[in-house]
Amino acid sequence: MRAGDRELLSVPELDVASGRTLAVLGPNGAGKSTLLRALGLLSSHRVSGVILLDGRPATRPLMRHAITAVLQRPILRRGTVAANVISGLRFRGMSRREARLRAWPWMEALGLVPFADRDIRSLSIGEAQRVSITRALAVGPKVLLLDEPFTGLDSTTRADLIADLRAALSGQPTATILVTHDRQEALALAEDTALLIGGRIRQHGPTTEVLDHPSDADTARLLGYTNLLPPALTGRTHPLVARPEHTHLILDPSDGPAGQRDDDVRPVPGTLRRTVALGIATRVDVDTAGGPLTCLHPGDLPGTSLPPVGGDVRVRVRQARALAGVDGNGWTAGLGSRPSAS
Amino acid sequence: MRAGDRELLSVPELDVASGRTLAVLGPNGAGKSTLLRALGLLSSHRVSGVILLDGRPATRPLMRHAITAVLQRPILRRGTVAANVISGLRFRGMSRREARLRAWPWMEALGLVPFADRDIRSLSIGEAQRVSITRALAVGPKVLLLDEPFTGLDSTTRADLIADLRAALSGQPTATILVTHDRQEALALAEDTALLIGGRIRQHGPTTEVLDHPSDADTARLLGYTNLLPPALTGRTHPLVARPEHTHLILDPSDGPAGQRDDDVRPVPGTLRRTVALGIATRVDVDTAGGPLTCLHPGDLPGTSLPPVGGDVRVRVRQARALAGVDGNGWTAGLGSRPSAS
Amino acid sequence: MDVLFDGFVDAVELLLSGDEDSWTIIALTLRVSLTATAIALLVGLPLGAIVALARFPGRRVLLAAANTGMGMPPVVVGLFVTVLLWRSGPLGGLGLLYTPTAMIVAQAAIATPVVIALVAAALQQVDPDFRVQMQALGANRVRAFAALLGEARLPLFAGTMAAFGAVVSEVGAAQMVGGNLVGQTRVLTTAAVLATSRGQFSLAIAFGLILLLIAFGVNLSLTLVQQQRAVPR
Amino acid sequence: MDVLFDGFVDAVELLLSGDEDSWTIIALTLRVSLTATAIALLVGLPLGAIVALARFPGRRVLLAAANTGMGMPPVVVGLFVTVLLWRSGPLGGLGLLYTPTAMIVAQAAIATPVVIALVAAALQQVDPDFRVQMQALGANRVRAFAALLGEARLPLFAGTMAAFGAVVSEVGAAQMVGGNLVGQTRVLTTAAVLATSRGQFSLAIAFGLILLLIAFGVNLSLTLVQQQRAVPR
Amino acid sequence: GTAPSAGGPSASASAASAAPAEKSLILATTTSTQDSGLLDELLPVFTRESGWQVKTVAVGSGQAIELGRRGEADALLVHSPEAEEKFVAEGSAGARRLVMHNDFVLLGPKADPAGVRGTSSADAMKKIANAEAVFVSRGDESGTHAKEKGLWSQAGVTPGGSWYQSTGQGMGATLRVAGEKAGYTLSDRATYLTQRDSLELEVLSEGDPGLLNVYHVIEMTQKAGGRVRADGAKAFADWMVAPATQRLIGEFGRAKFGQPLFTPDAGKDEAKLGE
Ligand SMILES: Nc1ncnc2c1ncn2[C@@H]1O[C@H](COP(=O)(O)OP(=O)(O)OP(=O)(O)O)[C@@H](O)[C@H]1O
Ligand SMILES: Nc1ncnc2c1ncn2[C@@H]1O[C@H](COP(=O)(O)OP(=O)(O)OP(=O)(O)O)[C@@H](O)[C@H]1O
Ligand SMILES: [Mg+2]
Ligand SMILES: [Mg+2]
Repeated sequence: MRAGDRELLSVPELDVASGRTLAVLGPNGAGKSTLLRALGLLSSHRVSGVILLDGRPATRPLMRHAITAVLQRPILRRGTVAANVISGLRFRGMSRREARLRAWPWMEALGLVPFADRDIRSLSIGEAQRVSITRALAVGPKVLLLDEPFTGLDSTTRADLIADLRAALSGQPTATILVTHDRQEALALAEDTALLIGGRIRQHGPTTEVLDHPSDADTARLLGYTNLLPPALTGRTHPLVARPEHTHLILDPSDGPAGQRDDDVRPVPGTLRRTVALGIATRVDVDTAGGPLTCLHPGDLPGTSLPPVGGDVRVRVRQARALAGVDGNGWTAGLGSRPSAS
Repeated sequence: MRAGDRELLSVPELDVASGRTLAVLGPNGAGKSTLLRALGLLSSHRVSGVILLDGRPATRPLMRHAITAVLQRPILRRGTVAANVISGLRFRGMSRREARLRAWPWMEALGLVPFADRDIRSLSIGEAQRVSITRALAVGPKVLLLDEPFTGLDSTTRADLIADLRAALSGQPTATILVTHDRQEALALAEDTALLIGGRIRQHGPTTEVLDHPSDADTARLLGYTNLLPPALTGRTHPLVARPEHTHLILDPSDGPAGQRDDDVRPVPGTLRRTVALGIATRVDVDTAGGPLTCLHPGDLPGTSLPPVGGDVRVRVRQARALAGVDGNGWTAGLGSRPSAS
Repeated sequence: MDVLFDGFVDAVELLLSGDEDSWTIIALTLRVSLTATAIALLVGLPLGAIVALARFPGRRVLLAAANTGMGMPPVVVGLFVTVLLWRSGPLGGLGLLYTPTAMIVAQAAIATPVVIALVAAALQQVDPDFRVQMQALGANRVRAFAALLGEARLPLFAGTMAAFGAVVSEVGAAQMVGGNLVGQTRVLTTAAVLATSRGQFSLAIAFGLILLLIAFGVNLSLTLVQQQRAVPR
Repeated sequence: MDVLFDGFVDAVELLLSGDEDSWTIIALTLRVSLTATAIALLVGLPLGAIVALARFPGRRVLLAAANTGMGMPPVVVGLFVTVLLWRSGPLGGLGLLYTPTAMIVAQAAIATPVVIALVAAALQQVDPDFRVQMQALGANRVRAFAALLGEARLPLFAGTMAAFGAVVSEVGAAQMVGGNLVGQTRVLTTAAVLATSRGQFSLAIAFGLILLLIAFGVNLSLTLVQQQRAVPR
Repeated sequence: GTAPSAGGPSASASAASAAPAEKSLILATTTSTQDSGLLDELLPVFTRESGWQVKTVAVGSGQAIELGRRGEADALLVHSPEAEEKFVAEGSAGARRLVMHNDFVLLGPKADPAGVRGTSSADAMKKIANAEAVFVSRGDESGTHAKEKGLWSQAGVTPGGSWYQSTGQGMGATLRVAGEKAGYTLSDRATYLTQRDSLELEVLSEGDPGLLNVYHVIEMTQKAGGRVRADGAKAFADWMVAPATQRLIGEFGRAKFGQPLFTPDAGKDEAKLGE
C-alpha cells in the first residue's frame, strides 16, 4: 500500500475469523488506520493485494454490505443525533421506523436517548464519538472495524461500553478489528492481537501471549517494556527489556543482593538525569552505559533520599524479559532526546 | 454560561495559582470543554461572570497574550508541520527563525522532527494531536489550557510526554488547566482536581483527596465507584459506594463471614443478569433490590462455577466508602438500562 | 434622481395593473432562467463533482477552464449559439433561433461553468473522510454522493443562486439569440434595454426592480429549502 | 461555421498585428475589470466575513440580499450609476460619466454582491473552531482572520474568479456608463457588441476569444497563487 | 474583417490628455451613424481641428432625444424628424440644422411571397399586410421605426398579429432577425449596405420620395441643464455643416461599397430633398 512513492503499509497476511476480535496495537503513525481502511476497501491510496471476505475476493459492493467502520474521528452528517444513528441502517435500505427500533437499544446503552433530537453541531466531542459508535453498532454488520472507538469517552462509559460490546459480539458471527492504544482494551475485547509498527506486523497471536512477550525492542517499547538493557550491561546473551514499574533505584546502600529473585538482573550503574514527581509515583530517568533507563517508584520519593542530578546511582531491574535477536540501535535513539524543560 | 436558553455551565468560583495545575474531570458532556473555553475568553456562548488574570479582570487582548490552549480536536492550519508548530510563537510576533529555535526541543520531545516538512493533511490523527500539543507547549504561556491533550497518543508517548510536561511545568510560573477522563493523568500532573458534572463543580481540592473521596453518587460514578449500595441494602445510615474491582460474587458457599474485614459490608443478595468475559477479568452484572451491581473478577471465571443467568447470587463488597447525604434516585436510573445484546 | 422614484412607481403600477404584457415578460423570464439554471445544474453538478472528487490527469486544467468559463462573455456565447442556429448553420434545420428554447440553450451554456466551478469548490471543502465514512456505513456510491451533497448544501445553494443570478440578469445572449420579440422572447432584461433605448428610463428601472423582486423571491425559496433539515428525523 | 473559424483567424491577427487599437482595448478591459474586482474584494471581503462570522439580527436577510444582488441585472446597475452620474444627478459635478472610472464604479457594484455571497459561503465552510484555536494560540483578531482567509483560500479564489468573470464579461453596464468611446471607454465586450451590430461577426468572435484568453490568463495566475503554500516554511 | 474603428492614433492620443472639465462634449446619436462607421471617420478630424473631445453615445433616436431633453447631451445627430420638431418646439434645444440624408429601403426575401418587388412603398406595405407575410419591425421608437409607422398609416393598415414582429433592437439585429425569419423589413440603406454580405435579403422597394432618411444636428442650450456645453455644441454643429465636412460625408463609403452611404445636404431646402 503506497501514497505517492512512500510505502505506508506492507502486510503479507492477516485474518480474522467471524465471531472473533482482533486488536491492532501500534504507535502513532504505524499505519493502523491505513490498514483498517485498506481492509474495508475504503482507501484512496494505491492498494495492492487482495482482501478475502468469506474466502472469496471482496468487491466493493460486497464489502460495503458486510462492513461498518467507526473512523478515528467522529464524522457526522448535518442533522440530528437520531438521524445520524440510523443512517447506517437507512443506507442499507431499512425504513426509518424499523431503523429507529433497531438502533434504540444501542442509543440507550450509550446514553444517547436524551440527545435524540439534538443538532449534532451542539454535541461535545465525547458525545459525538458516542453517536459515531452507536451508528456503527446499530448496523450489526458481518465485519466491524473500530478505529480507537473509546477515545474521548469518560471512563465509566468506556468500561460499560466495553462490557456491552463484548456481550453483544460474543455469539454473533461478527469479525471485529479493533485499533487501540490501550492494552487493557485489547485484553478485554480481543482474542487475538497484532502489533503493527512502521507499517509492518511484527507480532500476531493470542492477545495475552502477544502482550506479554515482546519479540524485539520496538514491540517491547510499544507494550510498555520501555527499558532496554543491552547484553553488555547485563552480561546475558540476549538483550533484556523491563517495564519502568519494575525498574527501581537502589536507594538504601545495604539493599544489595538480598531478596534477589531468579529473574533479577545484577544492578546497573548509571547517572541520574532527572526526577519527576508524578503524584502517586516518581519517575527517575537514569543514563547508563547502555542507554537511558526509566524508573517508576510508587509514591512520593522524599527529595533527601535521592542523589543529586548527575550523581551516580544503581538501578535494580526486576521481571525483565529476554528479547531474541535484536540490535539496540534505533531504540536508544528513540528514547534519547527529551527536552530538559523549555 | 448559556446557549440559547440552556444553561450549560454554572461555576461560582474556580482558581488556579500560577505554577500549579488543576485537573478537571467529568463525564462526557459535563461542560469541561465549555468551561475551558470560557476561562480562556474563547467562547461564543453567552458568558456571565468575570475571569480574573493575576487578580485583575481579564480583557480579551490580555487573555490572548497570556493563554495557549490545546483544543480537544487537533485543528491545524493548511501547510507543513513546522509552520503549524511555530504559529503560536509567530502570532506573538516572533521571527520565523527564533520561533523554530524555541519550538525545536518540543518537536524533538514529541517525535515530530522527521515530520517537520510534511503537509499536515497526510498526518495520522495521533500525529496531528502531537502537532497541536507541541504548538501550544512551544509558546510557554502563563496559562496553559489543555483539553484531553493525550487522547490518541500511544501509551509510550503519552507516558513520556506526561513526565516531560510535568518536568517542564514544575518551577515555571505557568497555571495549567487539564481536562481529562483519566484519573492517572490527573494524579500524575495535577496538584488540584475539580469534578465537573452537569455543568457544576461538585468537588474541588487536592487531587489525591478528591479522587478517593466521592461526596455523592454522581462523583462516585465518575471516579469509578460505580456500585451504589443504598442504606436499605447494607443497614448502614449512609449509602455506600464501591469499585467493581472490589465487588465480587461469593462463589464458594462456605466463603461466608470468614476473613471479613472492618470496612466490609454484609453480603448482598441478588440475581445474576449477565456475565461478560473480558480476557483478564470477568464482569458479572447482578440485579439487587437496591439496584444493579457490577462485579469484576480477575481472570477467567470458569462457566461451571457460575450460577445460570437469573440465578440467585450473593455479592461481597469490600473497601466501600460512605457517601454523606445522597438519594440514590438518578443514580439507579443512570445504570439501569443496558441492551442485552442486539 | 426622480427617475429612480418614478421607476419605483412604474414598477408598482406595472405589477398592479395586471398588464398582460408585463406578466408575459415576467413569466418568460422565470421560465427561461429557471430552466436554464436547472439544465446547468444537471450538467454542471456531475462535472463539478468529478472535478472535485475524482483523480485524473488534467483535473486542474479542467478546473481552470471552468473558472475561465465563468468569465465567458454572454455576448460571445450568444454569438456562438446564433451562428450554430443560423439557417445556414449546422443546426439551422431546427428553426430554433429567436425562440425561448434558444435562449435557454445559451443561458444554460453561460451558467454551466459557474455551476461546475462553484460545485467543485463546495465539494472540495467538505471533510475528505466524509465520503469514506458514509461508504463505511454501507452507502453505495449514489447514496454517499447524495449525503455529500446534503453536507455541502450551503455553498451548493450559493452556487445555484450565483448561476441563477448570472442568467436572469444577463442580456447579451438573451437579446442575440432570442431577438427580443414581443410576446415571444422578450424578457425583463431585454425589455429594460429596449425601454432605455427608447429613453423611457424610469420604465427601464421599473423592469430592473421587478427583476430584483423575482430574484429575491427565488432566493428566498432557495434559502427556505436550504434551511430545512436535509436529514429528516 | 466558417464564421467561427474566421473569428479565430481574426483573433490571432488582431493580437499579432500589434494593432494599437486592439491593445488599447485589451489594456482598458484589464484595467477596468481588475480594478473593479479589487474594489469589490475590498468592500465585499469584510462584509462577507461579517455576514459569515458575526452574529446579529438580520444576518440572514443580509445574506439573502447578497444572494439576490448576484442576480442584479448589469443593465439596471448601469442605469442606476448613469442616473447618479448624470449632469443633473447628485454626482453630476464630478463629470465621471463616460469615463473608465464610471465603468469601474458600475462593475464594482455588480461584483460586490457576488464577492459577499461567495466569501460568506467560503468562510462558513471552515471549521468554526478554527478561529477559536487561532485565538487560543495568541492570534489577535486580525491575525486570526488572516489565518482564516488562508484556510479558506480555495473557495475564496473561486469566488474572486466568479467576480472577475462577472465583470469582465459584462456588457450592459459597461456600455451604458462607459458609452463605448473609441480609445477611451471601449472594452472587449462593447467592441464585440459593436462589431456584431455592424455585422462583423467574425470580428466579434475574435474579441470574444481574446476575452476568454485574458480570463484564462488571469485565472491561471490566480490558480498559481492559490496552489502556493499560504504558510511558508 | 476590419478593425472596429478607423479612429487612428489621434483619438487615443488625445484621449489620454482629456480631462472632463476641458473642451469635451457629449454627442447623442443614432446607432446607424456609428454602426456605419461614419463617426469614426469624422470625429477625429473634428477633434484635431477644433480641439473638442467628443463623447459619442450611440443610442436609439428616442433615447438620444430624451438625453437632450434632460441636458445629458450637448449635441444630437438624429433622424426622426417628427419627434425632433416636437422636441425643438419645447424650447430647450437650440438650432436644428439639416446635415445629410440617405434613404430607406424595403427589404425582403428573394422569394418575395407578398409580391412587392418594384411597387411603391405604401402599396408594398398593404400587400405585406394582406398576405400576412412576416414583417419585422424595430419597435424601438427609432427614426426607422417612426418612418415605418408612417408608411403603415399611409397604407391605411394597423399592423398586428403573429406576422408582425417587433424586435425592440437596433437595425443590425433587426436585419438579422428578418433574414433568419425570411421576412420583410424597413432599413436605412447605409446599414443594409454594410451588412449585405451576411444577409439573405434583397431590396424590393426603393426610391420613393417618402423613404428619405434625413439627419439633423441639434444644438442644446443651457435651458436644458446648467452643465450643457452650448459652446461645444455650437462648434460641433457648425463643423458638421461646414463645406469640408460635407465633402467628407459625401465621400464616405464610396471606396468600400462603390457608392456613398450618405448624401450631404447642408444648407439645402428640406422639402426639396430627393427630387
Ligand atoms: N449550542 C449548544 N446548545 C445546546 N447544548 C450545547 C451547545 N453547545 C454545547 N452544548 C452541550 O453542552 C454540554 C457541554 O459540552 P462540552 O463540550 O463542554 O462537554 P465536555 O465536558 O467537554 O464533554 P466531552 O468529554 O465529550 O468532551 C454538552 O452536553 C453539549 O451537548
Ligand atoms: N498521503 C500520505 N503521504 C505520506 N504519508 C502518509 C500519507 N497518508 C498517511 N501517511 C502516513 O502514514 C502513516 C500511517 O498513518 P495512519 O493514519 O494509518 O497511522 P495510525 O497508525 O492510525 O496512527 P494514529 O495512532 O496516530 O492514528 C503516518 O505516518 C502518516 O503520516
Ligand atoms: Mg489512526
Ligand atoms: Mg470536551
